[in-house]
Amino acid sequence: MERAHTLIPLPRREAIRSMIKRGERIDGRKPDEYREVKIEVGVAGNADGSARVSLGHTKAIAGVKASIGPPFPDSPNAGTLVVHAELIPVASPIFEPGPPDENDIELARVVDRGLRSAPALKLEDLVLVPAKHVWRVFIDIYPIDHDGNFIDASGLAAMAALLNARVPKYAVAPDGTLSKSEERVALPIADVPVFVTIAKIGDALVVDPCYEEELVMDARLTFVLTKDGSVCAMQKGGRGGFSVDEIVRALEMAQKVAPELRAKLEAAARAA
Amino acid sequence: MERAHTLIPLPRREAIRSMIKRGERIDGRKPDEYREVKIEVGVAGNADGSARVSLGHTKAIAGVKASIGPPFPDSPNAGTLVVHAELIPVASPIFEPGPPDENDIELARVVDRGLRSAPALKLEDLVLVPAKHVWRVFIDIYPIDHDGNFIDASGLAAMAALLNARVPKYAVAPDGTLSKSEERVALPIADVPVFVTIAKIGDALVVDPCYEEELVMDARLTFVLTKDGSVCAMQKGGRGGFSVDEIVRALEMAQKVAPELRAKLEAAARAA
Amino acid sequence: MERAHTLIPLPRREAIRSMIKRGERIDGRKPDEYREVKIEVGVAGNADGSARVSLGHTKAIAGVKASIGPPFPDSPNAGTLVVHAELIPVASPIFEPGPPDENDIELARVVDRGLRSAPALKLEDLVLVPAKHVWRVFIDIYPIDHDGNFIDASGLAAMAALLNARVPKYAVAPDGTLSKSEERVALPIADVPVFVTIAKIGDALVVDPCYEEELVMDARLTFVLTKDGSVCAMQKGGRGGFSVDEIVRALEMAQKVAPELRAKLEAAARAA
Amino acid sequence: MTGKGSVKLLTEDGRRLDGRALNEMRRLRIEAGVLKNADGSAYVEWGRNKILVAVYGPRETHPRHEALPDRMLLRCRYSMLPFSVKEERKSPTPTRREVEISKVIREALEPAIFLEDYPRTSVDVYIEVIEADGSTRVASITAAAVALADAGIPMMDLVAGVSIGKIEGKLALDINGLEDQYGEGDMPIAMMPRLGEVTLLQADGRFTREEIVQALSMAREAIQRIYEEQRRALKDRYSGVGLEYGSAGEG
Amino acid sequence: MTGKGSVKLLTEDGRRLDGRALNEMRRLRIEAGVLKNADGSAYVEWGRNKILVAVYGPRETHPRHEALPDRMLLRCRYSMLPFSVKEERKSPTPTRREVEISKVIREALEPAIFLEDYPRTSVDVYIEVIEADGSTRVASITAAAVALADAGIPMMDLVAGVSIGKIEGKLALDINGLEDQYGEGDMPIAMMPRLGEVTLLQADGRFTREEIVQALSMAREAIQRIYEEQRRALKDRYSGVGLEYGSAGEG
Amino acid sequence: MTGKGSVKLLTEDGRRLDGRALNEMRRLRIEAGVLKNADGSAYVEWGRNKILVAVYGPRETHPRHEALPDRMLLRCRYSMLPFSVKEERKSPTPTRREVEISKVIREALEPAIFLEDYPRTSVDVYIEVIEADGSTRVASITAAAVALADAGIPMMDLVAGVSIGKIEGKLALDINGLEDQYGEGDMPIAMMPRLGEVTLLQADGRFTREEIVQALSMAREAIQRIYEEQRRALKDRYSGVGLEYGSAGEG
Repeated sequence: MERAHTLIPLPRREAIRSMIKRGERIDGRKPDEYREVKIEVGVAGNADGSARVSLGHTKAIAGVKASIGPPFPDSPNAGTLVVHAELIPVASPIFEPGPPDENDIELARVVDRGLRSAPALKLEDLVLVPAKHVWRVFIDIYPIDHDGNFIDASGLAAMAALLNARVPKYAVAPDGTLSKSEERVALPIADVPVFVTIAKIGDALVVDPCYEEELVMDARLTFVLTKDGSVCAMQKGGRGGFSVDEIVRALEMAQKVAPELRAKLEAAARAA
Repeated sequence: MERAHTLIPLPRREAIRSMIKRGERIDGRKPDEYREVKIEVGVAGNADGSARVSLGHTKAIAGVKASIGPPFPDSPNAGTLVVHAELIPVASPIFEPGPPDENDIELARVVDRGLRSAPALKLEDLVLVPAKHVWRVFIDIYPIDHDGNFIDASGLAAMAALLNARVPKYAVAPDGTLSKSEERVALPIADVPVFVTIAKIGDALVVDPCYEEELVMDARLTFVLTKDGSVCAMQKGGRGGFSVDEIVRALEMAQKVAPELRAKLEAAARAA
Repeated sequence: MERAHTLIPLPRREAIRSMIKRGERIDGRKPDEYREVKIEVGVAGNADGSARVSLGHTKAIAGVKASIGPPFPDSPNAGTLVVHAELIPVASPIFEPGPPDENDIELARVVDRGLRSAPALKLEDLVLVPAKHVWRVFIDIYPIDHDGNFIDASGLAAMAALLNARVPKYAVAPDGTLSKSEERVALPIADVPVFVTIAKIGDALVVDPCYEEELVMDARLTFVLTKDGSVCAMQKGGRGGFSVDEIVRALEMAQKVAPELRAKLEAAARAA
Repeated sequence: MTGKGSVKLLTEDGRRLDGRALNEMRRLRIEAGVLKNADGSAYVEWGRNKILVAVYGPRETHPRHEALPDRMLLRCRYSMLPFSVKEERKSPTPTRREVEISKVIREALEPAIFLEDYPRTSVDVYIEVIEADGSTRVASITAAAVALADAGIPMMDLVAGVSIGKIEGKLALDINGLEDQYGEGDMPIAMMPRLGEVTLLQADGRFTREEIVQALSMAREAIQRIYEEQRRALKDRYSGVGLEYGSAGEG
Repeated sequence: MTGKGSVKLLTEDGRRLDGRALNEMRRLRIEAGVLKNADGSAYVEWGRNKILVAVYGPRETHPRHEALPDRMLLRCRYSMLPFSVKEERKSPTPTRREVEISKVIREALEPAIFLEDYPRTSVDVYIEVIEADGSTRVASITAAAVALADAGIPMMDLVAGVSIGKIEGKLALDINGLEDQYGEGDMPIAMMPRLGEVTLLQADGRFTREEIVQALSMAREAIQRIYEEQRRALKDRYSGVGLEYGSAGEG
Repeated sequence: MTGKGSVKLLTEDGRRLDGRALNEMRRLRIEAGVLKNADGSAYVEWGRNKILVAVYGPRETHPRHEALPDRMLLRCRYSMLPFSVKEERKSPTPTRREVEISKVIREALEPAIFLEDYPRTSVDVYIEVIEADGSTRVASITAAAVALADAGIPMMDLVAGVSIGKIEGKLALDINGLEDQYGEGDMPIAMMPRLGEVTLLQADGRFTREEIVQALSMAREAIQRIYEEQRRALKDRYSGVGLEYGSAGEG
């Protein structure tokens, strides 16, 4: 991503930027128009929950695995959540194999912060025996095809996988021993945060940038929005900056599209 | 190994291949003739068992270290076996220092599969206290000089080191505590698998390829053979393939030399 | 450091070496003269002990963190000491970021040996409950500015940080449970070893080499000296050697400066 | 190892636990050209296995010193997504098993490729297992061959594979995860379907010579059928029937 | 996460536990040019935070293939010394948190630098946290901008930052470690002080739109004051008042 | 550390536990040219220590950027095989101890080599400890010097080493593993035997100045004898008496 700037021929770069100056986008969208969003759940049968999300040609898959283990020593009364993401080369020639780099790590941490801060999960309801047995929830996110705005796709896929997850129900005996039942139950969902990214290109703001728009953008700003319209996480990225006014306009754009994205998430989860 | 193909001058390559077409080999052997095999045990005094094996100029050393520890959680009633191999530069300029690469890993895993599948060790007899204290057996294999067919040398060295191993005898008290005696006992050997590799060069098959033969070979096929003549593991390697008929012929060649290799192993173990 | 030899222009190199031949040094010091030493403690408030040491322009910072944990299985009746050093690029363009290389490791191990061998700490007095709860003392050493002789600066900083350290006092109940008090106590100091390095340049020996002297030196020899004048560790470095006579002369130079260095350490610790 | 033999894998009427006969394959469906960014791609659903393959190349080799003067460099990476396994989450760090499988897959594909046609270039094959249920390495080879063809890499034949297992003393075609875990043996086999050349052969568990001969024969027959499905996927792709991965459910 | 809200962070008269008003900053002191070997450097003490920054460059890029044809390569490494944290010793291996912060710091500084002025070169910014007490990333940016200016890197503006927290439902300027741990939210903000451009913006915890607007406004005002201290440090440096790090105590 | 002094290392008649006098060396046997593929090699048995050394070079330096314009690059890797130690299996990953020892061995050998004779080339010395019983670093140096000579590397002298220990207050020549573990000090010393130059010197445990002088003198005397064995090994090699490693038992 570091060298994205240099990957696009200058004439193409100028063409995209001057279209956007006129309020047009290369794929025909309006500045505040999100691409078509598709969400499917249950796509990976060995996961406890899974989802595949498309934003136009961008596709992400996320899977949840939950297991019982000890809590972190400093949080004896809470389950744990770990988010991991890896930009694998399957999805694009710009991704290289190897251990997680700063892009993988930023992506996972932004998704993690959004889910944790909303919060998506009631971690305190994931305790079976305090200080001893808690649910440990892992979410792994992978791109399938990359055409820009992978943060939003990842956030949606992670949330959809959480909504889709079903884990065995455990009974706790008075002496603290666990017994697993056949029944599977949903995870304790507290909120359904959605991720919305706005790109700044010249003086314009566009929602849900595609890959070529990312190549020419000055900066991006991601909002994670909770059901009540609050912002539970933000992340600015890229080599440019935003004026305070642009931040407020970007937030308004994000708040406009968030309810529809959330509705799609909830519909996909119900449909399963 | 990846670039082995390009390491040999073309005329030499052609010479070797055309000799083999005529049923001759560069070191004067017949196609189905194994090199001279020498096996010595007890060559590394701090190991619980050790062996050095020569196949012609190819030399390998293997050492066994056994210690008591917990079993794997999914196998409470079995000891553990770990095989590790590292193609160190001592043995050849083609080996580079550094963490294990795919060649090291394939080698270790093929030896591991052969020993485990035979099985060489009765892992269930390595349990002192179920789910708590079992023998953990490590085999480490290193090349000393490399002149081809390091898989067979490794397999023989590993098996010889297992046969040579003596570990302290432990008494288990009714409450599960262990007490170590001065007496040392052999490991519970179930079978004595031997590793035999056949190289395909053009339309010919040769057993126990030397290094130059490996450089010109199309593919290799390793058989691990148990006492009763069964095959307990196979591994095809290299950039070529085998016809079904060639596989059967190769197996017959392997079965022909296996008993003698096993006899050498057993003689070396007895001689110690 | 490996290529230090080649980093200095030949005329400069020759100038420095011929000055030294005449008994002069580039910074005006005499061969047996140490640079001005400054020691400040308590410079990192979240550490349990800390110190910053200057030898002329060379600056090092060291911090101690102590926590309670299990002892090493083979030393149930001793606390633990871990020394870590990292030559970070903040201090010099010759240091590169990345995992510890041989220079970092040698440095940490020489400091560790000196402290352990003196011994600086009575490790057996760091036991709260044998085999169960002991103090684990970590010392981390970082360069701030590098102008040669970083070994001595590190050793002094590490020792000053140990002298500066205060850890919570714990009471041990008869049943082995620990209770932490508000009171903080010093670590059990047994000796105050000091590190003195002598460089050999041509036929001359100089104490406390600066960076340019390190670039032209043939070899270095570090002595760690205890209060009673004994040597508790030595380390020769560099691509040259010492005659036996030079070793004895170097030791005498080191023994001459050691008491003053120790006095500075003790004064700094008292002043805090 | 554990549990080998501790689960009965055949019912009294000789059927396997999923209802199949011993020589019956699981349902197989391949799609070619399912990814937008890759030069070639394929998606396979084989029983419960779901595997996605992307191919890039032939392209300039990076890092350059790995380029081969006389032929194309083929690189393969087989990896299991952390949630693809039945057991607890797999660490995303490549395991030794994945490293070995990547190597044998590469060596199973190389015999089919005209490597000499594009010296100094490289082709990268990335294999991601989304859901695993036994025999994933042969399923990966089968899909990778389709993805290579989809990328236009010159090949003398496709490569297709199947695993022969041994359960309760009998050979069984196309073993699934349960049969792999509790069965007595596993012999993954890959061949060039038209040329009949075996390009991958591994085994663990005990097999007699006769069983090996029989296993190779069972595999050869099955591989002809797998090959038909590979060809159908490529034909559909070229006739524009191909679907993006995920554009329609998993059917 | 744990303990969020479990500690009362405001006294009954509306003061914070360290005695500050909600819109009051901690004591801030910056020194420029404190290191001998680096091309530029700065040291900041901000409350109990102590942070040292070294800058090298513009210089030839190593490894060479990372050089950019059309602009300077900026690299940042933010790291916490193992003894800089209140909790148990931090491992010296970079954590995921440090990797992310290094990236956002770089992207906070880049907008202020004329990157096109020195194509193919690189500038390295090394940030070492010696003592940490909340808001270290914005303190690091503030010091790094001074160190870049000290190194003579051409910049269109400095960059300065501050963190706005949310404690007991109210916005609080420049939160410290305790407030970060037990408060309801943290919003680190960096700006180019003269141009008013926001170059770093992150948040966790819930904020309404109105709160975000108010936080940006609080930050903007504070950043003007921080900018004054940055300029003072640079002025002192050029007038020779600058001190070596550690040549005088910590004041 | 633990146990220092907890085991009596001298019998009542002043003998060591293995029967040696304080100034008595263990049996030493060196063979040169024991490997077929290496450019030079040596095998040493010294007491129970068994160490194999291979030397490659002078050869082109890889990676190229490590080449030195004015001299040969010497690289050393000392490693202990996992089963070479008395204690539990050692992990094959290089330990910090092995990294440091590799460095001091390199710096012990460099003074003896005419490094300027082959600029831009490299020589690699690989040392594998098969069985360890104390003083392995000096045994490694002793064998490595022979292997370098066997490879034809131009040298001004050989290098040989021995460890002086301190047990029950007395200096002891050539300490073994037990004496290292339970003794009061260890001083490994390497010298160029003809030139008398000390090229490795380390110590832990307390030594007075007089003890250091005495230790150096004991070492010097022993090193002359070790040097004789080195020369014998090289002479035998050139006269064709040399044996492959393992071609005859360990005697």
